[in-house]
Amino acid sequence: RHGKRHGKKARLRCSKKALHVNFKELGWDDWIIAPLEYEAYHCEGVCDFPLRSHLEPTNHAIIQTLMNSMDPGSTPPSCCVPTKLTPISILYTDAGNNVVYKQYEDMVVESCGCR
Amino acid sequence: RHGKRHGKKARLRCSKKALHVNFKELGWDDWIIAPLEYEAYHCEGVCDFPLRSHLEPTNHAIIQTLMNSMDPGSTPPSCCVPTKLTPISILYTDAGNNVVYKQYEDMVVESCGCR
Amino acid sequence: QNLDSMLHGTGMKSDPNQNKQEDGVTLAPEDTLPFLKCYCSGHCPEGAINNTCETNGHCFAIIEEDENGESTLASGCMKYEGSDFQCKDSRKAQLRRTIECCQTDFCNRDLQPTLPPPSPDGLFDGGIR
Repeated sequence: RHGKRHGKKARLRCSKKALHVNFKELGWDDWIIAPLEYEAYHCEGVCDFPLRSHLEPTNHAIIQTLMNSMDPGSTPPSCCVPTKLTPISILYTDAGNNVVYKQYEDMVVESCGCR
Repeated sequence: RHGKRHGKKARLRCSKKALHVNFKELGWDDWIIAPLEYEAYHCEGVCDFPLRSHLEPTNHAIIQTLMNSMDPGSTPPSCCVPTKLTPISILYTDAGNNVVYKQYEDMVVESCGCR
Repeated sequence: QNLDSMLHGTGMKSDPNQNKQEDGVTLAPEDTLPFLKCYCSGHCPEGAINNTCETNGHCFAIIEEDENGESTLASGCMKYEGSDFQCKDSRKAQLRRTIECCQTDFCNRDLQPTLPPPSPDGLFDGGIR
């Protein structure tokens, strides 16, 4: 049967992980009204051969991964980074003390990949 | 005077570095006719605060970098990866022994950034 | 035989994998939507159901040996773009491994790649099929 042993690497491979952002802890509650926290997620894990299709590797990432597996010392592996991001909207007071509601692009990780 | 000490970090910051790919060394000269080698470059170096504009950081990368500087143990830094790539064309023999000239997208790093 | 006669049509052989849509537009394979179902183990995409993934490229199975000499069998989906390189792999990889690719639904479920023999100088001559 398949997959005699998936090996510990399965847990370490590039994937989306939690990253809870608290604007109050960042000390931004003096200008951000809402939300004061949100889930941003982040990408973490190894990008090893072969790069699966859901990691949307570029040709360069595939070549770099192959070069890394030939000589890890000379070439770093490709890196696990966000490949799709979505915005959130934030209510804040601007420098002129106006209340502004603005959409900030690329604030939440939708999916991760190897680049 | 500014920048009394540029500090060793300047050398380690996210930037484009050489990556010479030799298809013969990869063992691909049995199917690739030309070119047998090319310069692919790769991206390497730290993504630290503040992320400079030429590194084209997303809002998420900026937030992640701030979270990392608050607690490096809980959040990894953003990663130095290719942000612009260009293609190369390769002449090769396919499985049916036909000679094919095909453009492979995203093979050469044009610029690097933090994501 | 000069180069021109070897290269078909417009000086280059059109890619055999190209897909023609109903409206006659030919889609480059890297742009087609996932159509192939594969068995995945070891690292399935988030939300994968019944160890199944989908791709516009190939299914694969790979056996690889880690630094401690333990071998792992895994399988999954590989994107069309770059599959030339990943399915051919490199015989000079430091760790022993063999990858096999195929292109029909769940064709990788019963693939059983075998590790290449270790080469005398410790750098093995990897096998690709």
